[in-house]
Amino acid sequence: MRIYADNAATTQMSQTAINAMLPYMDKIYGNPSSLHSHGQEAAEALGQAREVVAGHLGCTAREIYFTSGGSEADNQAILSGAMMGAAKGKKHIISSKFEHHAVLHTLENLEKQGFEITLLDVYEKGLVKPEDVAAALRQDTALVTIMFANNEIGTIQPIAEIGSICREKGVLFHTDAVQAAGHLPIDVKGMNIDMLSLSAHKFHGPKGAGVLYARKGIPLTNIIHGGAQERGKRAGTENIPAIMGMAAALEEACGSMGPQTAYVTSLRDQLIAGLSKIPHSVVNGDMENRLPGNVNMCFEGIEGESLLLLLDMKGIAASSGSACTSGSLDPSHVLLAIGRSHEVAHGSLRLSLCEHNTKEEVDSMIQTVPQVVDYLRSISPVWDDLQKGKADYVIH
Amino acid sequence: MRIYADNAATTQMSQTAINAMLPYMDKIYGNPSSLHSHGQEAAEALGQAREVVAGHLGCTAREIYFTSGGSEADNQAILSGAMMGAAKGKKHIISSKFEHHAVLHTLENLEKQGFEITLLDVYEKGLVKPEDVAAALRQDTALVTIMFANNEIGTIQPIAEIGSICREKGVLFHTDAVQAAGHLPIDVKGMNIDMLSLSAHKFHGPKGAGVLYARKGIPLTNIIHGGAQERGKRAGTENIPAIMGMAAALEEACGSMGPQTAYVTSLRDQLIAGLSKIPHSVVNGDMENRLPGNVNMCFEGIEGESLLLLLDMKGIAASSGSACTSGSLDPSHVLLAIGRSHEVAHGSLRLSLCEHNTKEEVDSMIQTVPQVVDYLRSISPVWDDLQKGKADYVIH
Amino acid sequence: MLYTEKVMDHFTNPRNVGKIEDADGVGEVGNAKCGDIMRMYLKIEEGIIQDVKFNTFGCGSAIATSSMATEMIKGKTVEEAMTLSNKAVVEALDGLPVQKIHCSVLAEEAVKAAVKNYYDRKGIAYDPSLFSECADCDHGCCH
Amino acid sequence: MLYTEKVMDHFTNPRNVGKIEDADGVGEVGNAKCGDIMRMYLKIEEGIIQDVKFNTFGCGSAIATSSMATEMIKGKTVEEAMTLSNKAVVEALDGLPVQKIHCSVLAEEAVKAAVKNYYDRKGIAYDPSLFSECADCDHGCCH
Ligand SMILES: Cc1ncc(COP(=O)(O)O)c(C=O)c1O
Ligand SMILES: Cc1ncc(COP(=O)(O)O)c(C=O)c1O
Repeated sequence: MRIYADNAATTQMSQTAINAMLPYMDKIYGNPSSLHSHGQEAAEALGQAREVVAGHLGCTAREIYFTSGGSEADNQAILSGAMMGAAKGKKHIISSKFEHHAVLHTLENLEKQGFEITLLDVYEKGLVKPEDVAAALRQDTALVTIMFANNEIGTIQPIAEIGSICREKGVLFHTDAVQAAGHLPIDVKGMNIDMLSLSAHKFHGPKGAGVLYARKGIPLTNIIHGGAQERGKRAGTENIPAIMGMAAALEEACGSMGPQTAYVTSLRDQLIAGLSKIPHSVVNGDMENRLPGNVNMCFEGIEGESLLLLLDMKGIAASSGSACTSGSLDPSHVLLAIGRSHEVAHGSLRLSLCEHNTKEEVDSMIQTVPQVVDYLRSISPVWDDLQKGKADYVIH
Repeated sequence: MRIYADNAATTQMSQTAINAMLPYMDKIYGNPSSLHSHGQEAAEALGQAREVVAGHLGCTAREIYFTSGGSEADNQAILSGAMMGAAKGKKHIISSKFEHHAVLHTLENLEKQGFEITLLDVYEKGLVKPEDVAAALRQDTALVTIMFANNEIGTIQPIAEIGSICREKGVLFHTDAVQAAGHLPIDVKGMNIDMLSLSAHKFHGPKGAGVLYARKGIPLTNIIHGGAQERGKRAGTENIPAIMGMAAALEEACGSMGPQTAYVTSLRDQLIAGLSKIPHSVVNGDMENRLPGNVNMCFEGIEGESLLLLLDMKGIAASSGSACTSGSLDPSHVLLAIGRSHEVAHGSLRLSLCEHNTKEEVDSMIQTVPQVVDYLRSISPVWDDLQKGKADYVIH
Repeated sequence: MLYTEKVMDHFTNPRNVGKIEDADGVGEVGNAKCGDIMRMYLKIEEGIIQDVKFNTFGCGSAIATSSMATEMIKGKTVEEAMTLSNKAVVEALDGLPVQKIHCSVLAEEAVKAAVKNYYDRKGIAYDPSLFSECADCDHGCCH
Repeated sequence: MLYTEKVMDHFTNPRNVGKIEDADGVGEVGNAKCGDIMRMYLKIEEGIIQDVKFNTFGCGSAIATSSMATEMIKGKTVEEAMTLSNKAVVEALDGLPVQKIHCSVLAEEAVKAAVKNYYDRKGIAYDPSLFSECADCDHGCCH
């Protein structure tokens, strides 16, 4: 049995999405900027995809800009918000400590250019407090950017509350909804979201396609200059096949969201219950406001990369916030942000499920993970010290 | 018969490229940043694609950065060159008048930020003179960016000569090779090219994939911040399927370049010879240094968009430098750059061929185009005046 | 599609295309630099437009708007023709892309230019403000 | 693959894993904050490393380098063990990814720390410069 439990990293494309892409590779392959019928057929398809995406976000097609993915959308949204603010002398941006690097690194870059960044606490549960946003707002706040759901610990943020606070104060609000789109209901109007990013490969769509929603009247700043594609805001021949695949995948995901959420949530809860029996383990992130498929736990005394590799050898594809998986020496900034110590953060495991996972797979993981944790603890000097009482458990 | 003669706009994906993509959609779909075997299989494929592309450009795999297309690669190359220069107080950039908008608009944006831009003449033949580059170089020149081959009139620039001039003076040299890659031999080392852009969909590869080659030691500036993909220089989950398709398409194109060039060139020359019989017509761009598939002509007394639409109704997909096709009011900056008047530039037609086009198609176009030109002239007040001697022909 | 079916119909099968050698009024607007020229010929008897023809150099919508405008004024009185608005032409064509609206303006102006020429030839007095000219037309594409 | 076959072999089937209760020398390097701790146990008779065991908390390459290092010093003299370089460990594993080289440094240091402990216990004089310590290890991950 080969179990894929890393759906937060990327997903398998659905057959629906693949079928939606294929005709645009060698049949309707024209450039939508071309006036001839090959081009106009592609342009028409593009328009339909825009309608579909807009429909599922609760906005109009003209508010949808196609990008190459979530990172590009995040970068452009934040840069645009910053430039709009700067034009009015506003150079303060509010975000949170556990955003994705596409947000945090963009903010760091703006910091070098003289912007001031406030990163809000997410507390032990991994939730931004709306009142913290309200308290952090200043006269010179140009933008608030808070993710819809966290990619590591799956916590869902109070987006509607934050949106209404920002709208009331007239401050732009962007949300990185890369982990939310296709998994949670989104309504940009109802939630007072001004800009939103999503990425197709997180909901069984293709890699290389994303969306930036920007409310009518928000002047985007180009990060790619050139042709007049995407109303002049994103140059480059449109990736029609991927865009068609994305629209189809979003349609499919949103169409079956209710039952799938129920199913995946039940798998998640079984898995968490099973793994929680491992002594000195803890779940990361709030259990109430949590993506249906997200399981994230820390196991004391072991390190995540070796856990991950051994699980892989047993056919389980997982992820970890271990430093070793990131190429850096510090463990996940997300786990540190919710107050895990470095020691404990190194021993984390993320299993992210989707509707393709089965009860049998969950049972198998509940069998296998404790074995591997036990083995690694058996060769761990840290665990040895804890067992012998030479050190104190952090996770009880 | 439906004839696609707009291959400079975009191409039909080859079956080879499609086949190379498919497995990465639902079989090897892991995220190459993931440590488990799904991810590592994808990472391995990515590494192989990088080797293939590097092999066909004459560089090493570590000098290849995958982007979402030609526009992004152009933007990043130019921004990187500008930032490197600015760090040393060099804020002068040399380019040409007939670059693609991905280059020209990026330069305009830099101009607003205090860079000085020199756009070299391309003369009647549409060729940059290497001695003009030499003469324009200054102490504070940060970058020279000259396209490998022009997208409208197909003229091939003296890249190796420009490269050696720049290398000698120690000035960075970038070339937009979007129209050249897969169609002309490229050797970045031999040609002294420091940075190069290409786009897969111009050689029967997928849309949404491009390459930025940057010589070892050139520090790229991110335009997309975030994850550590592409050696930290281009964030975002890699578009593996498209990258695999691109590598396969480049391999295929380069593997059959010799015979295909001969074949497509012969079609092109027949088509030009046939259409040149139309009175008061002229070929745009040099006939010697010309992309194998490029036919670009002006016909006096008519306007390009109507020509294009009528050809489309007769099954011929073509392109025009007419203002009306660009959404702007001025006709093609390329045709103006080679000295065509506005009047004449409005009446241009580009037919861009590839190896799928046939002799029969060429014959059919030689039949059809003159009929449509004749018809439009018959209802044109401009042609009426020319015929009656009330105005002078510009094209003799 | 870029254009509506009506536009494509008038573009591919333009009505009233041609010239009238003994026209009573001829008007020409636009310029080749901008890529659009319309020339309109009117045959007028007793204040009624008996015949109308056009020649157009320009894009698909330039040809289509010329064709539609001629249809809309044929058989009408000169005064009625003078009330033809570009908006009416656009509506009759079921719409035009935004960047093509200027073509409909040209069509309206071509009709007016031909009427003006008719008035001038016949020595009929008129209010010159009816034929306000675009000041910028010489050095650019003003529509 | 991230790791060579050799690394994966030593990671999944680590040699000499375990403890030696009556060890003659025990060394521990790294710290949990950084995500790597290696503890090495030596059983030494007449200057020869008769047995060696390790416990490691860390990533795949930390476990593999520990395993390889124990194999490379087992049966050797203490002096030979002291010449074990991280480079030799990396080579024996057919290479490590750049960001993992620090693990091999840890393995080298773990061996040295165990030997130092042996010297200290036995009262054997040594040149302290052989055991230079990383000054930064307290407040960060210095390898
Ligand atoms: C010369 C040239 N440069 C850049 C581009 C931009 O490439 P893309 O549309 O793939 O971003 C094109 C094609 O559109 C081109 O022909
Ligand atoms: C929350 C979040 N934001 C942004 C991204 C970036 O998306 P992409 O890799 O598609 O550019 C990701 C995924 O990698 C994510 O999980």
